[in-house]
Amino acid sequence: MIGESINFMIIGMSVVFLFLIIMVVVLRCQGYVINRLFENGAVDTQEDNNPADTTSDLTDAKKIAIISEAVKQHIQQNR
Amino acid sequence: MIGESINFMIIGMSVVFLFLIIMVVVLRCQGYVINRLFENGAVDTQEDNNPADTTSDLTDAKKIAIISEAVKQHIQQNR
Amino acid sequence: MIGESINFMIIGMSVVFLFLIIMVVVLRCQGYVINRLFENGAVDTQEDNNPADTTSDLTDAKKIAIISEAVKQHIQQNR
Amino acid sequence: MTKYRIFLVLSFFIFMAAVTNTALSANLEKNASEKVEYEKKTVKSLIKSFYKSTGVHGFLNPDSQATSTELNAESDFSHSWGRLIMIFICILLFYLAIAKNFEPLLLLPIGFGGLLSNIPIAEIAGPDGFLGILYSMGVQNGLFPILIFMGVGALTDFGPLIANPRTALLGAAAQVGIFGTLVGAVVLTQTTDLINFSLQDSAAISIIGGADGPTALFIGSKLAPHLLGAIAVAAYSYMALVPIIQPPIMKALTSSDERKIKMHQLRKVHRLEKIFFPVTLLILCILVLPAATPLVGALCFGNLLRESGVVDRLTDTLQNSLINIVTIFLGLAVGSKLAAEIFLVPETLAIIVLGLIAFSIGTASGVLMGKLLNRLSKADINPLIGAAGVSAVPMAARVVSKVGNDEDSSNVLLMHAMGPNVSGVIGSAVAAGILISIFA
Amino acid sequence: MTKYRIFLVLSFFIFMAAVTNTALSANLEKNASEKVEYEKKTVKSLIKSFYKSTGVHGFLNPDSQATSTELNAESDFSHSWGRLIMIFICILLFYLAIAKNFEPLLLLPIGFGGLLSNIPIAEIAGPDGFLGILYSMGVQNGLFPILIFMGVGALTDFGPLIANPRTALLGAAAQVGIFGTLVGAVVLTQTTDLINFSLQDSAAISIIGGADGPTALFIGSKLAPHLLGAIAVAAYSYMALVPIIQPPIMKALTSSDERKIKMHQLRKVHRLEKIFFPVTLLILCILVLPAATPLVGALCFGNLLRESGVVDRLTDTLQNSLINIVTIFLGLAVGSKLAAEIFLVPETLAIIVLGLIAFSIGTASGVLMGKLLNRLSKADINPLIGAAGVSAVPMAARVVSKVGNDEDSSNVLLMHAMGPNVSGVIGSAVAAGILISIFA
Amino acid sequence: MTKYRIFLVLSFFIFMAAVTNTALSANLEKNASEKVEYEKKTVKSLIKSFYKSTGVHGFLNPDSQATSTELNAESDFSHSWGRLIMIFICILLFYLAIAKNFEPLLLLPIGFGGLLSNIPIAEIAGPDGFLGILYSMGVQNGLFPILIFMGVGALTDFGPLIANPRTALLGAAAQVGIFGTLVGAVVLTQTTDLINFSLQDSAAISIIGGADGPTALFIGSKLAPHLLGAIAVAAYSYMALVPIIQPPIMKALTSSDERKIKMHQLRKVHRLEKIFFPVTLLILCILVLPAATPLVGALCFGNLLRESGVVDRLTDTLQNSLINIVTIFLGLAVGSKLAAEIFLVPETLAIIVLGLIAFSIGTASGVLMGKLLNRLSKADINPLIGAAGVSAVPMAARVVSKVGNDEDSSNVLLMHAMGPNVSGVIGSAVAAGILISIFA
Ligand code: NA
Ligand code: NA
Ligand code: NA
Repeated sequence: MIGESINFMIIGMSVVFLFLIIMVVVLRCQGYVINRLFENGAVDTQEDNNPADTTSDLTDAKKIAIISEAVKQHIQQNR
Repeated sequence: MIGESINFMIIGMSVVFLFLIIMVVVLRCQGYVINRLFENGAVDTQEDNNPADTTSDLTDAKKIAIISEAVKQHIQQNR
Repeated sequence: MIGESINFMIIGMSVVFLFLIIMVVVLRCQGYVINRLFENGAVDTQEDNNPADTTSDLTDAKKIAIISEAVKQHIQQNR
Repeated sequence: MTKYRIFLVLSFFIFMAAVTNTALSANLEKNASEKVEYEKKTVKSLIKSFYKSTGVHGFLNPDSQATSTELNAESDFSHSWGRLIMIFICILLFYLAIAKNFEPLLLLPIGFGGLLSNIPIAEIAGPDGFLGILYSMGVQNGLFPILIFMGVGALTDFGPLIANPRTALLGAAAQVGIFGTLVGAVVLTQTTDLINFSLQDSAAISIIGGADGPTALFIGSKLAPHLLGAIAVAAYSYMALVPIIQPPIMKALTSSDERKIKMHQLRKVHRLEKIFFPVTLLILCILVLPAATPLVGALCFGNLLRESGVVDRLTDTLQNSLINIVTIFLGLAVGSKLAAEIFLVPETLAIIVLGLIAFSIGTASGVLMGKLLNRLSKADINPLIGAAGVSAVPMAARVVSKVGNDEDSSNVLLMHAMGPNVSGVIGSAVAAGILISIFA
Repeated sequence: MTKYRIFLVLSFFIFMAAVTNTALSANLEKNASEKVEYEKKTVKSLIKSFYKSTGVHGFLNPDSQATSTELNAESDFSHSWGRLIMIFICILLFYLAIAKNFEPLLLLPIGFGGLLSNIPIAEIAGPDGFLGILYSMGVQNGLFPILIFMGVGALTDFGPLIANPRTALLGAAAQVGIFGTLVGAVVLTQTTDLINFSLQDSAAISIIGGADGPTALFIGSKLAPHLLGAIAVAAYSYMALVPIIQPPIMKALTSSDERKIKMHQLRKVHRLEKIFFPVTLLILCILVLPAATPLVGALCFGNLLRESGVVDRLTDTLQNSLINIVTIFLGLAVGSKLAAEIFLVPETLAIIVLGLIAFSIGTASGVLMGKLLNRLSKADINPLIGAAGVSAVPMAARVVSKVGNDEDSSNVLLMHAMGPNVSGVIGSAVAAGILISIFA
Repeated sequence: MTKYRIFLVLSFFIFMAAVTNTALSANLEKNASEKVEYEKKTVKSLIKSFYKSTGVHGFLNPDSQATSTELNAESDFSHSWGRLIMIFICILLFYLAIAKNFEPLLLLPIGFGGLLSNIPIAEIAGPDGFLGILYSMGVQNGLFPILIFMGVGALTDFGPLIANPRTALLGAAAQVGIFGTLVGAVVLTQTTDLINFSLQDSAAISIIGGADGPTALFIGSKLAPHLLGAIAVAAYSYMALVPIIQPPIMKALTSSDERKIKMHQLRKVHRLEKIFFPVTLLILCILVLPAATPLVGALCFGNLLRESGVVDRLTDTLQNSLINIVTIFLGLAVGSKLAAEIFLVPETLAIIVLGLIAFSIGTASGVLMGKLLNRLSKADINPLIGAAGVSAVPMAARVVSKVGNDEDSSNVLLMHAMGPNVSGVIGSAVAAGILISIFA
């Protein structure tokens, strides 16, 4: 059974490496293609990846922001 | 079966209209009575429909109130 | 059955008092020991009982984001 | 003006037409309640079957839905007038919750659940209806009250109790309300023919005296699920009525001088004391009364997360999204026990009366124990704070503060009343454990 | 450049190697699908069994997973090419949701659920997979759509409808889309050999014309769960396509002058009117059509919590954490009905076509009723707002506003269109109740 | 001073009295464990039955609760001393979580669940207790870990991996920890008499080497639910201990020059690359290893919602209320597997040892692969970042950053370590899929 478990280890690590190597290759191709086709969209990590949810409808649960904004405007108009 | 489905359509639309017509009538009566009895409570749509939850206890989720308050004070201080 | 229910009352109230008396005693001992051993940690009620969750891991949701942001700024400032 | 009169007349006409037709059609085809068949039908026959599916017909012909075993006058009543009465009661609950601010967080969902469970035909409180699904999801097995208790633990600061532990005795004394009511329910059963509570029923009713919602629901669902609706409504109603029930009792049992007693400021509490508290409490409960550990454990869990200070995101979830979601589900599911055939029974009236007695006894015991403690103890103790021992957090403590202020507006009792108030929660949970270990 | 070409070649090579080996191993050991045994094995045999557990093998050898009862060409197709087609369709849904903003809140989870349910071997949509668990937790029993409806109630302001109740008739007229499509589905079944919808199926399909997601899911899961995937995708897709489907119909049926009609400002609505509205609506529904009360009741519950103003923390939970959690679960679970063997059938195409017809009929009826009302009523009514009667809140109302602005940029129709818009939701729920009371 | 001594003496007295009486009463009425009868009873007999329901009695007389089949010395031990030991261990977990900040988000709930599950009589971890209900709700069927994985996906930025994909190989290498431990567990079983792990058990234990909580819980609940408690505690403890376990290994395997290597700044990543990433990853997983798709799919779902940018309210829910609620439920439910009779077995010690070995091997393999990559690749690669390949996000990446700074304080490795770190999560999920496809 020890021998068998070593076999499991060999096949397991092979699959893990196979999987991640394929992933590396695919990611590189994908990055190459995307950056060729859409040149101006490159972003820094963690920037611009959450464009405001402008149109989705049920949502916009950002009442707080909206209300405080509204209050501000209301006060400004009444000056 | 087609004839039957047309029957379903007739009865279905009749009920939908019956329901909504009754609703219209009831809403009108209700509006009339309420506005007669409690004259000073009329509010604009989307205004004052969330009077602050002044007494309920477990809560304190009064972010909106708090923020609008904060904004107000901020503006007043900066005058 | 009425007599029995009175018995339930006697035993019930005895246990409730027993429990809470023991609790009082233990709390006093505990308070005495803790305040002897760690003198400087006394806090007012409702103050300082929620020290910011500075280090826990899966949490603060956006740690990754925050960290990468911090690193970015750090690098930019040090250029 | 005339325009609106026309509407009134019109609406009256439409309603009457519907009712008359329905009654007619119901009489004509009383025995046609079998599943609608899809053979060729005329519009007329379709209209007739539609009438039989209206609520108007449902209220007027309760027998068409009754199963063969309950075909009798009583179920007829509860399915027609009974349902209408319950719908009226539920709307009354809305009024009390919204206009009078009676524990709206629970009475609104409970009332709405009650309204939905009294709708004929729809069977929303049945096993396949959504109220039934919510009920079996978390009320039947006691999960929802436990989760609420976790939230309560996360919301409660036990600091005032730790600073002045002796006030826990006030919380203990107030539990006389529970056991006294147990005796009362047994006496009522023995002395009247109409009311017949088993010992389990009596125990479940007596827990109303604990003045603690989740505890009452937990015990009710374990010992007497058929009384759960009445118990829940009574418990939450009286918790809402605390500002009306308690002050006269408090004033009757104390002199003006006693009510003016000022108490020393609470000592500062070490952060470690707060962290140790839930663990100590749970260990004590394990040693003395394991049957109370589900409730006490949930309370301690929430409180440990709160005081640990290292898992704020979990504490926040317990205090907000989780407790809110569970409150909605719990309220609706408990409301399903307001169905007329369960609620409109003489037992309900008895429960309402016994619940009021329970609250009154609890308040009185707490105040009397406060007077006793004041005499025995060196430090001054205002006996009013004993009234907070019934739980009903934080309403009862506020009432104490207000009654104290009425006598001497410079007297600040709120924090002092929080000690007995939170120990009342513990005391009720312990009492609940005793009832479970005897009767479950 | 060359570097990347190398990568491309390399990746192609690796893929081809995997595919070829898999195919070989599959042919060699086609009949070895029994559970892997743990006797001593060579690495080679392990590799072979591993290949048989790859998705490549799964797609190429669909028969190895088919149960004996469905071993035929059709299931073979749906398990190999069918799955690939479905995965492609799901990715198309991602594209539409993300790039075109087609109802992303539901189409992203539905699409992802569909992708997961078409994975060979993993059985994620099976009874033990997590999609299957979510499905039985809340879709099968109708709980999730009900919870969504509570959230919708908590998010909806019925003020515009209360201010101008007659616009409810526009919401009624638009329901012709539902019943017309029911007729259409029956006609299609009778006149073609390929399509065979039962009356239940037809009713479930016709509800797409209600343009209301949770209603469609509720009815679909009750009357025709096997069509749920197609119904959900059609309903949400067409709701997303409202800005494209409606304007031509609206313009074809109205003159330029009609589109320029300006409407009076809405009257102010009393706070009590808003509080009474959900209760009144529910009582009406109880009297006329109890079968619709689960849906209407959930809507009214959410709205009563909202308008009561005393349980803001519960309202906030309904509007946010609860509706979001349920949306995620519901979307994924509904997506499990996009499995190829269920979705890639001729009926799906018929559903897509019938759904489009339903939307168009509904829009047209609403606009025509708008023209009728405008003639009958003293006050001016812009017939465009009839198009908002299909529901699709608030998209349809925005479309009305935009079409109105195109004609006269000073014309503000949005609030006027909200009346028919929300009454369309009520109308659809009533229609759903009728379908349930006839067919369930 | 004297006052407190009195308290100490008093409390000692009360405790001893309780214990003595309990022991006496237990001896007197050892065979009276049948259901309490409601015939007339004296207060004395009631007190006796109460004593038998105390925890003190429960600990001292474990046999009274044991079912007939397990009436032997072993269960006696685990029900008396065993439970006390476990309660002590759980309190130790609280200490580590609160004072030492050891993964408190999971170790606090797990520890509390463990405490509750070791309470005599209450049966909180039994099928009707709330821990048992939570366990069957989401741990037994694997739902909770899947939901956590969705949250992890929504919280993870795969940008650093996309910017420098080759670092994924480091995440692959670190999985040697998993499979090496599998061999180790088999060796231990073959060479010792005390330890007897089945292959399924061994596989479940080896996943600790994946250093990823939800993956370990998912595999543990599928392959070896009886070991789940030990596996969970070991996995989360070692993840918390990463700052202590890893640095010595990292320093032993690298030279000072290697640790000083500076890496190029990461390239900018296109928004579309981030959106495509989860879809690409899932398709790859479908083609190569469908058995891993439940875990990988959940991760990709969360990440797709995050990167799509059009469903922020759902992303926010996944990142906050949903993941928090599930974390609480999951922790408590997993804690129910810390019951003494399950946990206090020799296997647990073996799991603790094997888990440590797994972490060490994984770290070493990652670092060695880092050295290899550094030699093969044109661009400089600091081998330290290989240690982050074990997962334990983001702790392992921080440790890398710290060790790098110790050598050269101007070296910023954090973002570079995030690549192997997140690919370690993927690698572990793939390894988990392999284990499932072989052993489930
Ligand atoms: Na109490
Ligand atoms: Na509609
Ligand atoms: Na890993």
